[in-house]
Amino acid sequence: MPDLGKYAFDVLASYGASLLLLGGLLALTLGRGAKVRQDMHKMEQRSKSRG
Amino acid sequence: MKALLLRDLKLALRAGGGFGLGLAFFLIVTVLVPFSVGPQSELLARIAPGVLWLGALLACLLSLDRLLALDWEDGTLDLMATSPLPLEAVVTIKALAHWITTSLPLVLAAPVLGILLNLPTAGFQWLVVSLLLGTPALSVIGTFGAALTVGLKRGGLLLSLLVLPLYVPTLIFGAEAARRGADGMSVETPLLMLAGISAATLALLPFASAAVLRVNLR
Amino acid sequence: MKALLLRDLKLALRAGGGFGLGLAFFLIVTVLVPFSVGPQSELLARIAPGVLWLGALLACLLSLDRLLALDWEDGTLDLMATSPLPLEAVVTIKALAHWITTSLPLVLAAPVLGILLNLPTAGFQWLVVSLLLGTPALSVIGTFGAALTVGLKRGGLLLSLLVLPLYVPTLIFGAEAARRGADGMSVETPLLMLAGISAATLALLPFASAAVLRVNLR
Amino acid sequence: MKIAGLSIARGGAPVLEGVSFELTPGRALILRGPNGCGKTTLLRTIAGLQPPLAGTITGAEEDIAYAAHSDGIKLTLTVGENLTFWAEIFAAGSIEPALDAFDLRGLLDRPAGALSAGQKRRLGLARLLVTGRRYWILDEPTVSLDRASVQQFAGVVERHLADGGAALIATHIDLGLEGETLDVSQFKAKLPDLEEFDEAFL
Amino acid sequence: MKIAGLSIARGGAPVLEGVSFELTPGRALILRGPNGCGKTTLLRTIAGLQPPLAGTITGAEEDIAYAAHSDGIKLTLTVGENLTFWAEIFAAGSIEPALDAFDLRGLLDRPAGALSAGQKRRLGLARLLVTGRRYWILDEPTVSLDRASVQQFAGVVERHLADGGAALIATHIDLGLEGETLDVSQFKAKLPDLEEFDEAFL
Amino acid sequence: MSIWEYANPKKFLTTSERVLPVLWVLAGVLCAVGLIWGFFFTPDDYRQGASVKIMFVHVPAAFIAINAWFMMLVASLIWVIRRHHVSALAAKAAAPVGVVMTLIALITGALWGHQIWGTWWVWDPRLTSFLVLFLFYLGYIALWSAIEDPDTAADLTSILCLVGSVFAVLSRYAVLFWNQGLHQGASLSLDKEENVADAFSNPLYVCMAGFGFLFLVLVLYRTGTEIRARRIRALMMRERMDA
Ligand code: HEM
Ligand SMILES: Nc1ncnc2c1ncn2[C@@H]1O[C@H](COP(=O)(O)OP(=O)(O)OP(=O)(O)O)[C@@H](O)[C@H]1O
Ligand SMILES: Nc1ncnc2c1ncn2[C@@H]1O[C@H](COP(=O)(O)OP(=O)(O)OP(=O)(O)O)[C@@H](O)[C@H]1O
Ligand SMILES: [Mg+2]
Ligand SMILES: [Mg+2]
Repeated sequence: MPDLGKYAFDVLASYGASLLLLGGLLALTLGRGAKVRQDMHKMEQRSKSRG
Repeated sequence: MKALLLRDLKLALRAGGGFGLGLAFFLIVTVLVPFSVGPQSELLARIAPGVLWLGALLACLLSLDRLLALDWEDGTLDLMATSPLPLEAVVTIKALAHWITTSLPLVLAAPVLGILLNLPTAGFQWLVVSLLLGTPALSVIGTFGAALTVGLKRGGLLLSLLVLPLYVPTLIFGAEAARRGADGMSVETPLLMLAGISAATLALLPFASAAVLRVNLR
Repeated sequence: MKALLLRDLKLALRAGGGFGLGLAFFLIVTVLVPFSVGPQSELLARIAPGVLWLGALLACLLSLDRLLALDWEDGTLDLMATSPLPLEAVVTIKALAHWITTSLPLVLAAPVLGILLNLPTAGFQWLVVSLLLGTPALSVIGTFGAALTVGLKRGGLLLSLLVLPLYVPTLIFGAEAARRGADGMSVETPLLMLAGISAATLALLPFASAAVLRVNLR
Repeated sequence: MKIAGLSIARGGAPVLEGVSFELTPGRALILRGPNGCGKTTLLRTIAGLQPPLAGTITGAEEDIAYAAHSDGIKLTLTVGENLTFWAEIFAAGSIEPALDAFDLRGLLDRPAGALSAGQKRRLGLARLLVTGRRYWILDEPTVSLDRASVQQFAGVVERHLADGGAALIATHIDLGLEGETLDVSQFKAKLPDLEEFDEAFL
Repeated sequence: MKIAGLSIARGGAPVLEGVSFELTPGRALILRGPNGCGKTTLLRTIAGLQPPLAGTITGAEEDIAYAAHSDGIKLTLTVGENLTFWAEIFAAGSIEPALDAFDLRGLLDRPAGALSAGQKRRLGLARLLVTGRRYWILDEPTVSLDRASVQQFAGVVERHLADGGAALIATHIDLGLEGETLDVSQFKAKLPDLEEFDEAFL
Repeated sequence: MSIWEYANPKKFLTTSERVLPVLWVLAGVLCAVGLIWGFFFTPDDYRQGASVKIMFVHVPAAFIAINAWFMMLVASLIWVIRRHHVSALAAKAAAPVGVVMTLIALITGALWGHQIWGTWWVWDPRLTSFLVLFLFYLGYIALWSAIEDPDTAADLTSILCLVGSVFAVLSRYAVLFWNQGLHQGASLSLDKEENVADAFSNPLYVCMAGFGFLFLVLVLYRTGTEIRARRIRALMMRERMDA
């Protein structure tokens, strides 16, 4: 861990906030992606079985 | 009653963000202030508490427009008036839904926007407290205004005209509390008045709103 | 085209005062400012040009809501689209009617409200000139926003969100001109820019508005 | 329900006067009359949405369900959500019978905004069944319905009558319902004497 | 006017396909079909309000008058002002014939907001006469009209046909007009193949 | 073979499925390397001290935030001119990534300014332009979510994007005229590219590349999701048509 001196709060907060935001975006993206992928699969199965 | 509240919240969420839009308007008004009065931070800091209160009030006001109008247009209000639910309950729930979907987000956003206007550090906490105490009155008074203008085409502006003078006392005490807070002065009196206004309007205005609504439904 | 303009003016006059209400809102916002930022006249004088411009802009904005919405709801727009009048002409006329019924009264009222806010004497003339040059842009941009949101329930707030950032350049140059005028500085550049923006939007934006309207009518 | 000597006004001018009839459970009463004779005004008065000039409406307090041109449908809610909402407001049971009666099962999860004119109307009529009320006051209920749906609607009304309900229906078309017909135009308000003007300024 | 191989979609899904017919001056064509089969969508497409997926509409450019459920009536303007406005927009002659045809003279100075449902509709239909257009595209024009007014309307359409006009009318009731009937449900869109999905995502 | 073939949703899905894993890895590695290098292994600046480390998120985020809007502009143009659905959906998919990047730039910038200028926020032209950009993003996203019909939404948002871009540029000039600001003023040692020492510039380039790839994968992945959502919608329609 480098010595950040009096800038510790700001630097850590910047990195923290950025990673948090990016992580949130990533989680939302992947979560919705997986759900939609599954839903589409189910829908296609259903449509096929109905003919 | 729970059904009505839940439906209103659901509608707010679903109709393309009745939730976020009052907020967005608040944000934009706050952003436009420096563009219009100039970028000097010392000036901005001085007017910040007042501008934030005024912005919240306007955002609140703008969303009143369709508070009852949508239900009027599609006939829901007619049907509601012939339902077992008393109109007093209907307007109270409507005001509550408005507070949850519009005012509450404004209260939460106000400190962030305070940063943009260089609000003094001491002011943040009192800004939030004063908004929290004052916004219920804004919602209830607004519902009354909405009930008054519900049958009218182009009711939006008339609504503002009727409601804004009613908002004056709330605004005066609210902004005063926030300003004193920012200057490090005592905030007790304006906050007490604010709480009083909210309690009184909440207790009495729904009856007026229901009466007015009944007339408008004829 | 004349028929449409006359009808719109007639409607504005008759629908319970589309004429006076933008004005009333402007008045009330201006009056609320001292309540919210406090009554010191030196502070008010400093922010007066900006507040007046911002108030005019908000009053303008608030009346956009139903600029096209009423015609959409009762089917007039559908019928208009199948009429010999091109939609480009329709939106231009609509913007013109909005300017006459809303912006023009604001321009005329601004000096009176300037007195309330202790606007320096030198500022009055430039305030009026800047509003006169800038408000056509506000109306035309507003019509574009109204066309974008015409099909949407609760379009009002979305409209503000879309239109306000588009208003930023006009507001900056307008308020800057008024402020410089009040301070006795040269106002040439911002006024030129303002005129340029108005001319350009007037020439180009109606095509975008008509395109957007056509999509919304589908 | 008993209507006695009812006089009603619209926009300040008396429209009908001396309207008297009785609506007995198990019977339907069809209101007829040319455009503009005052059917809508009469129905709104009976539903309690506007006060009568004179006369009384007795025996149906809090037991009226009213349906007019506007159905009180939220376009962004689904068909199921719309119906459930009204069922909860009226604290009446389940929405299933209503769905079956108007053949709405297939549209259950569809936002009401994506319905055609006739489908929307069917949803509006289904609301009547979830109110659990006895007296139905209906203003031109079959607008935009196709023939099959009109049949279906008539069937629903007949079943409601058989269950002890009653219906008062203003319509221009023939519903194929048994029931008396009342021509509203016979009650047309006479112009009062010009000389004497009273509270109504007429 | 000639419609050839028209396919139309509503809300992203194809509704009708391969619609072909011809509308010749002097003839009326009645569209029928159950609720939700796509009549409204078809009429809007023909009126030029929405682009077709495929197919062509030829021979009626700028000669169509469209009337739907909403009449484009301003409630604060009087009957006369409403009609005059449309007459000026369409640069067509006087409003007198329209007033006579729909018996609106007595209502001339009444604000449209103070009309009953049927009177309002009559005003909406009167607009057709002041457009001076040849092809009338009408979506359920007789909603809320009483029998006498339906007769009156049928008479107006017949006179329009006799003058060389043409009318395309979607309706559920019997207008008593001569003219062919076209059942729209025969054009119901078939489902595309499931596997290959393209721009339409189907 | 033309590039437009990838405008077919199915083709797009199969192709992106193939390249995405590689891109994920690339984006992850570059970001990790750049940020770790920047955070742990760079010296302090002689004027700004350790606060200079904020640069490694701030600058790439600001860079992507602007370019995401450009990408949306281009995609919107393609939709308006050639009406390829994938293009419209890509613009829709990019917008939330754009806002998040804008937000990161704003937050890190504010934290940076807290140290350097002693205040969280000043109405400097560049910061102000960014705030305006943020508002444009919000409006764009709100419009997308407010409209039911996807094609209508695509048309309207595209036109908004075109008109908005013109006004964004105009705002930039207006803001510059209104207030010549502090951002990158002469008092800062870190100025234009030539002043940035190699010790800072190399990790910065890695971070920029990492954020760029991150943007690319996110947009590709999200576009795929949007395509599938459209397909679900279409299949639901199909069931209705059946019934
Ligand atoms: C809320 C605050 C801030 C915002 C929104 C912001 C925004 C931006 C933007 C938009 C860029 C340009 C990216 C590009 O053109 O490639 C940038 C670059 C930069 N910013 Fe900030 N900034 C903020 C605060 C600060 C502060 C406080 C500093 C501290 C000294 C700073 C230092 C820099 C530097 C060094 C660059 C790179 C310059 C270059 O590549 O040309 N920023 N920032
Ligand atoms: N807002 C109003 N102000 C004044 N008069 C009105 C108003 N609304 C309706 N009227 C008039 O009141 C009379 C009764 O109207 P009502 O709507 O009750 O008729 P109705 O029998 O329902 O006709 P329809 O069959 O056309 O629906 C009509 O002559 C109408 O012109
Ligand atoms: N906004 C919409 N989004 C999706 N689907 C819709 C929308 N509006 C209508 N539909 C569907 O499109 C189909 C055609 O509707 P349309 O309104 O053209 O029917 P119609 O023949 O006019 O019916 P009606 O006789 O009931 O008026 C219907 O199945 C309807 O459910
Ligand atoms: Mg009626
Ligand atoms: Mg239809």
